[in-house]
Amino acid sequence: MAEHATAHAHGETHHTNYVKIWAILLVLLVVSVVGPEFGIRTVTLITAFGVAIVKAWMVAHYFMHLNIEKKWVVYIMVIMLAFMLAMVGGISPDVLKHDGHNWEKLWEEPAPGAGGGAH
Amino acid sequence: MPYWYLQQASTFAGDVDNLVLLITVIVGFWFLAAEFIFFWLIWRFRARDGHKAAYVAGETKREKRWVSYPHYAVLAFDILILIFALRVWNDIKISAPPAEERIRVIAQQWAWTFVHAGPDGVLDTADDIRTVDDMHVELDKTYHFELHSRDVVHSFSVPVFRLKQDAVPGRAILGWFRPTRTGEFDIQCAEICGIGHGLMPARLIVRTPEEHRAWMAEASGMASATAGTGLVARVEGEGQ
Amino acid sequence: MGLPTGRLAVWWVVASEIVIFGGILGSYVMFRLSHDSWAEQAAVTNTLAGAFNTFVLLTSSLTAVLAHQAAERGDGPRAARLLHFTVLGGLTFLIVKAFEWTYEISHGYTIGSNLFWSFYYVAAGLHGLHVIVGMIIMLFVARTAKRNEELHRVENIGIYWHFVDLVWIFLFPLLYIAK
Amino acid sequence: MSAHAASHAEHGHHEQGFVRKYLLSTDHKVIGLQYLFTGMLMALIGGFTVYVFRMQLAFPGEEVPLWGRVTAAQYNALVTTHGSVMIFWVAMPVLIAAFGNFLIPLMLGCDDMVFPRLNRLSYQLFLLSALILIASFFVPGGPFGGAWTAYPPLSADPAYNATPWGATLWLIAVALEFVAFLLGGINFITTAMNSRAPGMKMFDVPIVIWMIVLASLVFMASVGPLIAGAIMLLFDQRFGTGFFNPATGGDPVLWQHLFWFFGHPEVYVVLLPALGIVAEVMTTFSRKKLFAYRTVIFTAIATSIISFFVWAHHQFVAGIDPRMAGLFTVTTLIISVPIAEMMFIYIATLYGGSIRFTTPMLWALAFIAEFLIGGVTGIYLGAAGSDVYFHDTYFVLAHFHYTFFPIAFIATFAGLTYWFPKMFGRMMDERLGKIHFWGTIIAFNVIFIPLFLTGAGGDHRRIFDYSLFPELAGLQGLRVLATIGLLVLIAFQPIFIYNFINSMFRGKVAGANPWRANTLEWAAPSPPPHGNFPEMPVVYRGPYEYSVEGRDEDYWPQHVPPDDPKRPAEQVA
Repeated sequence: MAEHATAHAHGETHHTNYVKIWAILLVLLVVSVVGPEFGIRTVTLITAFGVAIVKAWMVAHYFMHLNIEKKWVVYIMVIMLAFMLAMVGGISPDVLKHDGHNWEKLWEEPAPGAGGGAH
Repeated sequence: MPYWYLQQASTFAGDVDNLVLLITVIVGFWFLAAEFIFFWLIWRFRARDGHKAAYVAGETKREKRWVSYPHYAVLAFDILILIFALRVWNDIKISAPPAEERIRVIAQQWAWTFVHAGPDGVLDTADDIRTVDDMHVELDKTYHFELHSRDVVHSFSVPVFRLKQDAVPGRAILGWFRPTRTGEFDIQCAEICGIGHGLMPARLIVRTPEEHRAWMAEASGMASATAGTGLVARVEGEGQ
Repeated sequence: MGLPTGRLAVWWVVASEIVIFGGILGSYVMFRLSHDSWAEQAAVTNTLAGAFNTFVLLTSSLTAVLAHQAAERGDGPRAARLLHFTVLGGLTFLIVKAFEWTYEISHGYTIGSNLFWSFYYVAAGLHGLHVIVGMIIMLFVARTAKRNEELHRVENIGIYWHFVDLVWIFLFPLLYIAK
Repeated sequence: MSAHAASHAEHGHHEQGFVRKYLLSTDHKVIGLQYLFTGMLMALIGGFTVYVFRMQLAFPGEEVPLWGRVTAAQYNALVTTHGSVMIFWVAMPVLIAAFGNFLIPLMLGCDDMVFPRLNRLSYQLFLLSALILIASFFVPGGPFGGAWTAYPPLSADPAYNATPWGATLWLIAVALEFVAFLLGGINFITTAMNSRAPGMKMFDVPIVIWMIVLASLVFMASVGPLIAGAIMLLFDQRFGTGFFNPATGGDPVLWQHLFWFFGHPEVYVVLLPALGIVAEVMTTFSRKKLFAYRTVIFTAIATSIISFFVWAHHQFVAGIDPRMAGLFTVTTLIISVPIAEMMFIYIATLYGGSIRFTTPMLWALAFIAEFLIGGVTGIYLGAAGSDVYFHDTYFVLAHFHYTFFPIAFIATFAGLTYWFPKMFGRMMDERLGKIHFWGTIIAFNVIFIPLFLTGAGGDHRRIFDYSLFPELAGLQGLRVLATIGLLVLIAFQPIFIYNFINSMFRGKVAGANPWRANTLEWAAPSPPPHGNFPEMPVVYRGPYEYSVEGRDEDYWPQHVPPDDPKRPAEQVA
């Protein structure tokens, strides 16, 4: 019983089958690699990024034990992410867009340096 | 107030100054009220023999009134300031009246190049007049300016116009102004741009239409003579 | 607040790492969406190597969580063994990365070739740095765990390792898949 | 709490040498003092730079005593160094790290930080960053001169800034400093969450601790993107990337956003601890309970959150989309609401008090009076319409000095004079303290009120010689006045230094609780020994129970059991 002292404060033992989670993650990995092969933009986005979010959620939920962690820890992480989203939201009208109200970017897309221009 | 020191030489200079005045009146009142109460409390409740301080937690609604009502007032006055500030901002930066002439401003370390439309009033034609460090505009004419930077971030600031806009490399930024006063005024760079940041003054010369035409005639003659000199030629190559 | 001090601190480390990676990945995404031509550059990256590395990291996360499970049961030596597996996973990840980078650099795709490659090397490099740091700490944790001491550290380093894994889960589609 | 017992056993039984005791110590008090003295030394550098460039502005082209003629490149470097040093190496270490390290364990009633060695590492990284910054003065090309905001491409390319090494060292120093404070912040937050004395609930924690912890949280959540940005800028400088270079498809405006996403919350990172210090001092010397304790905390939290959504007001005219500027005007004016409420609360705290004008109290009151000026002038700059004119003029400069000077100096002096007896076991001299106070405060206003006027008159910032601008010649008198104010301000500082050092060794011996204050640090002996408390305190009430009705004493320390209301604090310690 000594190990319970170092276990979670709520003392709850969890019976998550980690190998099963891992197997699901591998299946998702295959999906995210195969999906873009069809060359359809929507499918690529969903399989690449949708699946990445699911994978990330599973790792956070089961491996990092956010499922049994104190709720406020989850909130802190979500708040940090929300700040980042707000930041990107505030920046993107300037950085993401090529032109806006009363301004435009002048650069041309640099010629793709296939083979690299560094030599 | 800015107009104590500086003339108003553009259509929106007065709006900016009025906004400054409005803010001064509103926050000035609240500032003086707060400082007055603050110093009065300090004087009134200084330590005296035989007086013990009161125990006020400030947790009841009745007590909190003393801070919550003023802060509602702050909110209300914020909204008032906001309305005027956004209107002025909109006039200067968002909605511009149609252009009568365009002018190109190119900043570089550490000089300004101004490309004037010349006698035909159209930019990017053969009779464009390029000048370094002085900008010539006509009274009561709406200009749209196109701001470029060739190296680092500069800022095109004309205090008498109450106008300021950073010049960012890789971007063309548009703005407008309409001079309302003739004379010679100063233009500064308002964003640190390297060693010569303080050595980057330019002159703004606002003339009546007749005088402006006379200047153009003179400058067009000179333009061919100066076209080959270093700086102008360099800007020429990159201006577009 | 009911959390053991060590774990609490690791969560704060994770929180501050979220914003660091958020800054660089957010910048990347904004640039990526405004530079269509990067798709051609991204096509050069080796998706299979990236996928293999994802597999390696996911597996190392599994061993890390199993190590935590073992530590909770009080089985220090088993936890240490599993942590060593995790370190091995990190090592494999770095070796694969080294081969990828060698290939790409030798074909002229260097950090200065193009902004895509700048992001590719800086973001993956920053992540790799976290992998290395995680591995070093994990070796220390494994050493004490082996003696059945400080077993709570196994969970703490695990949380950090999963976070590193999480970052890679996003880096993989961002740098390899989206073409 | 087993870690506490262990550290007691580890440190209790042997005498340590000077190096072990003062340079490599893991004791939070020693680390706090290390931060304090490092910050004070850096303040001398920051003060010297401002002396040189203000002299140049008042008497352009003349020899400045102790420096010589100021060149344009030197001027830029001096301005940059002044800004970066005062914010990153003075305000941050003194307000957060020095007071945080010294006060958090003492005020929470525990024996040390939860991670003492992490704490020491944090200081060592900070010291390293300061040394790197100082080293940048001696490299070829000289120190970085692109302003503390370091906008690229100026900061990214030696061809533009002419300081190939200075720019890189500056960047590395700043990034290292951020990492040091991230580590320190994690330590602060964890300690405050897990190591409070028995009985101390969330709302029994003194305001200053709340504020330092909140500041650490704000710092942690805002600095990440800038660390990422600093890495990107470093690669731009040295490894040929072009993240911020438009020629390769990068964007200089991105840096401005990343910088100010941190840069604005940073203002609150230093403001909140200053407000906390002022709250402690004001309640003690007006013998009053803090007005609406919980509301203070809620307004501080609200301010912290809103501070993440206002950053682009530094960039209204920087080439961002003008419609976004409108949005940021709204958020900026909204942030004035919680801050104004907090100011009202502080003022209301005085009501019904019994105010003692000790030196720390004078500083605390001056903080409110001066900070109000800084607060209201911010409205001119937050309102986009008037910021078009005021942006990057001396008006901005005067505004933020009216916030930062009260934060970094007035509040710090309040805190230093207040906790000096706890730090060194002796009292500071009151008479010298008051002379120093009046000299500093009056001189401070003489410096910056003229600068509001020159700003409104069209003086732009960071221009090393105004003689090229004939329109601005009429403002020279005000510039000279400001410089005279600065010289007076500097002339008064040796009084403080003398008072500080002299009192350290020869001051009147202070008891455990010379100010008759309530919070737990006064329960420990002055100065507290390693481990802080002879017997760990237990908390029975909130921190501001002054002048409770029906008690003889006008204070009621947090650790005094309720059944023995007449027992003064000294006997406990």
